[in-house]
Amino acid sequence: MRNLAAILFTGGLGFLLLVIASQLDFGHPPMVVGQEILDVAGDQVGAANIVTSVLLAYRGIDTLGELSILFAAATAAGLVLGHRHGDAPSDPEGGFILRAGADLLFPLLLVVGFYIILHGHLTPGGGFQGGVILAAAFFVGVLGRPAKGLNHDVISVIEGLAGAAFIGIGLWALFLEGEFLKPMLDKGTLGDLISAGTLPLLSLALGLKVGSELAGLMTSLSDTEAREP
Amino acid sequence: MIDLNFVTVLYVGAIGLLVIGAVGLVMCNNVFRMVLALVLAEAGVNLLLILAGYRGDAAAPILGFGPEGAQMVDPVPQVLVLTAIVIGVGVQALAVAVLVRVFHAYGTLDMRELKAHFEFELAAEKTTEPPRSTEEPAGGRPLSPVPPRPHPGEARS
Amino acid sequence: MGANVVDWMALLIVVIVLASAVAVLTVRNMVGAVAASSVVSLGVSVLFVLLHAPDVAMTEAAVGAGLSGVVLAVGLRKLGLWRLEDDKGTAHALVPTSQREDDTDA
Amino acid sequence: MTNVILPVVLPLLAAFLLQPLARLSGVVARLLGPLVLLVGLVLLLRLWFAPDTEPFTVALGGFAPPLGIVFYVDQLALIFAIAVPLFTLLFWNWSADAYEDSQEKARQDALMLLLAASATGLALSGDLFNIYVFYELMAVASFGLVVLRGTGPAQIATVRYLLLSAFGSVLALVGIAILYTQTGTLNLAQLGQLAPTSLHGPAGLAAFGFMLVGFGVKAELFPVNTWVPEVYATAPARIAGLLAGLVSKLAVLVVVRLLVVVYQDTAASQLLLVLGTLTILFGEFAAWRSKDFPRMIGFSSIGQLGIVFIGFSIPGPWGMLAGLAVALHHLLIKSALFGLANRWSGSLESLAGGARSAPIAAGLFVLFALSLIGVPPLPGFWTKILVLTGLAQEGSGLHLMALGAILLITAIEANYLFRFATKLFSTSDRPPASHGLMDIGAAVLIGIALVAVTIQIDPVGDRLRAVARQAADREAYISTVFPAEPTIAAREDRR
Repeated sequence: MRNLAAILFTGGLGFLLLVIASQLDFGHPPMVVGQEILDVAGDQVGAANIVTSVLLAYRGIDTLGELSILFAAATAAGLVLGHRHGDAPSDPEGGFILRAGADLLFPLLLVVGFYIILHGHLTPGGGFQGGVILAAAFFVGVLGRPAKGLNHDVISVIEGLAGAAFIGIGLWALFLEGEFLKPMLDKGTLGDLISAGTLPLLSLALGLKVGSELAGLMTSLSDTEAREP
Repeated sequence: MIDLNFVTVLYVGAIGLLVIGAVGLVMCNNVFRMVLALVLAEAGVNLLLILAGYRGDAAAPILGFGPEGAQMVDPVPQVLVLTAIVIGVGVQALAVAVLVRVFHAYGTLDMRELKAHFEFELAAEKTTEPPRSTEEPAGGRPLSPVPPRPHPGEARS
Repeated sequence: MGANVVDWMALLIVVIVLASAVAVLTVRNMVGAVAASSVVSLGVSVLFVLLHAPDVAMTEAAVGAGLSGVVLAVGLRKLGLWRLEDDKGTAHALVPTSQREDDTDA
Repeated sequence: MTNVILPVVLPLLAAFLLQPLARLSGVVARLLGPLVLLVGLVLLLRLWFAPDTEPFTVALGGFAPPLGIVFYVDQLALIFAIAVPLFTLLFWNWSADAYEDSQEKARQDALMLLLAASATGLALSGDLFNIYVFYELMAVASFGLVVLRGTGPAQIATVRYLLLSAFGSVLALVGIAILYTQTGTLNLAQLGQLAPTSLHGPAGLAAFGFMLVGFGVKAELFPVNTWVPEVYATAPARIAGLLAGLVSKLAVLVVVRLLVVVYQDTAASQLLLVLGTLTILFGEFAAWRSKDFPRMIGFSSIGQLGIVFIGFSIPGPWGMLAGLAVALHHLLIKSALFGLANRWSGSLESLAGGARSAPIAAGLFVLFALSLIGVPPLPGFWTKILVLTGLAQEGSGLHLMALGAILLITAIEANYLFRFATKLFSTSDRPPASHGLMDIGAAVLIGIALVAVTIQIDPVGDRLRAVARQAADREAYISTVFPAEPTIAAREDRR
């Protein structure tokens, strides 16, 4: 009975979506806002990567909200998982290959992560992608040596300060220019590393925030006592 | 040669993912699999959003990459999807964290069993005495003080 | 419009993605299901490249296929389901019976 | 005027900094949250009492409206934005010693601040995807707060709530994707401009349906409200109060904005009307059957939100006024009732004789119950009359059916509320525990506010009428965001 209702529901959903699909004109979007942004973004923001322009300038508050969502998820997960009991056994130490690999990968991932963050306004990539790689760099270390773990104090300080820096740049613009998160500083020449005003700074704050958030999330998840089969 | 329409193929893929995700969410009883189904549905809707900004003859929205003066695809849906992906993984991680705790407490991931545990513990919490077994059970499962045995035959789609 | 390489590639990936999506729901082994969901994310990220969305493709590959796979895998490990073998097709075989008894009563 | 961003951003800033700060000084960390909320409250109140009540917009980042995100500040948005810090402060966890761990407390406070920031943003935002982001933030923060007690049932309820909510978000995103494919914009005002040409087909309506179901999860709309009783029975009572009172109203506000600005046609409001009618029937019958106090008022809250939806589905300023009045009334009453539920979390049976041990609480309960049912001098009476007359004026079959449903559930409501009241005042050898000062404080404050509104019903009604007239004016919304020449001329003509 329940399965029948479920089949009816999902069948109806699929049918509805297909009917709507036949009405829509995919492949020829109206491009109302999009075209306008494509036309003016280069001059207004000065970043070669228009996606980054939209992400950090035109829709900056969305990005802030999204950072907050990650933060809320990490905070809630911290509350749920709580503290690890002191006597609980931690995961076994990784083998030699894992440990050596982690040591080798750590600087490499760190460099790649920061490269992607700092070139976010020029090439594909940016704060999120780089931040995920930074988180991976630290998490690989945790995988290699679970007993050592990550210092939660340091992570929470970094995540707090990075988030505060993002808002701080926004408030700075609010008090100087009268608008929250308005792009400031010299736009430079399109395509240079130091260009697009405050965008690289925002990107850096974003990357650090995302990285520390995800690293904290994953370590607190892997810190909880395992239920061994 | 078969006439393949690129956009239609992708559209069918997006709808397919959405519907498969919805099927999983509605019909799976294993909570962990429901989380996986959620991942599928999210991937589907992300694809749908990107398709909303796609046009066939255009390039990626990065200045100075494509030929001069070339048309570019709509950047706005791409930003929306970037946002949606990160939101999705945050929610997913939180879900896994709560699941780990639930599993530690009850030793099961079956939604029906969890629901039965829920009703039973809540009734025990509200009144000092456990509910009488003559009381009509919710969902056809007798509310016995002993938590119900795991149901034989994991119901799958 | 005649079909070219990109079109066939898109078709192939969509088929792979949908097949893995079905696998996510039907594979009995949870590790397999998580792996299949990573395949879905990876396939979708390739589709994003074909749709001229390199930023999104990078994010989907890093977050969807990488990070979310790791989160789910760590979760599985904590749930004690991090096992590859399939037990005789009984439904709750992924949780050993000896454990189930004492834990449900707790 | 651009300071209106501060009530959104400052709580976020404080939330980010709370955990590092708690390591340095527990006292500062404890005071930071309330302080920040207070600053936001003062800023918003100054706007509310400003002599100029014309709506205005704030273009975030200084990008002109269709490109960037705008905040649209009118009286309706201000009412709800003011309610956010007010009620968050009312339900703030003031107890200092309950948590030995300052980090735990900092985490809790951070989640409350995130909830407040997102709710304020939701009230002010004029951009569809921005609304979605704030809605998700509100959802994730509420997951963390619901699971706070850490009991097994709370965790199970959270998992179910989370899965339903996330699926709703996916559906809302499908709706947004369809809208974007049709119009190419996310700005609500521009969507409103383009709606008559590109959104009046079945696809546009389907998009509304998806978004209604998606945002309806928090608004306790009929098919997606199964989480309500489970969560309210297991979450801390103050969190349940916030969810039932404040959070649900902000989700309703999103739907109302969509309805007024983008979907001002009959099909969308009829969909809302039907779902609202189903919602009240489902909620009140379940409330009648429920056996413990939190679940009873949880289900009753579903029923009340059904009336809110019915009110807003009546077109024009009248419907806006009716919906707004019911929503504000419910915001007050339900918050207060959950304040009482903090000590009355047991089954209805175990609360017999509650009037002896907690006479003030019992008296307040009777006051709120009378207003909820709609007994004449109390505000609840006027809100119900507004909805009923609005429905009677519309007069179509569906409207009359909704009218009948409201009359029916009023009887049911009276039945179960009085059944509980008589139980409270009966004698029992084992009366429940009395309320603490903090528990009852919020309820007492709201009770005083309710009596004040009863006495001052005329000025309050006039102000609400002005707010509703402003909020129902779609042309004004569009011309405020896009002050183009012809629309301004049209506005002058209308005056």
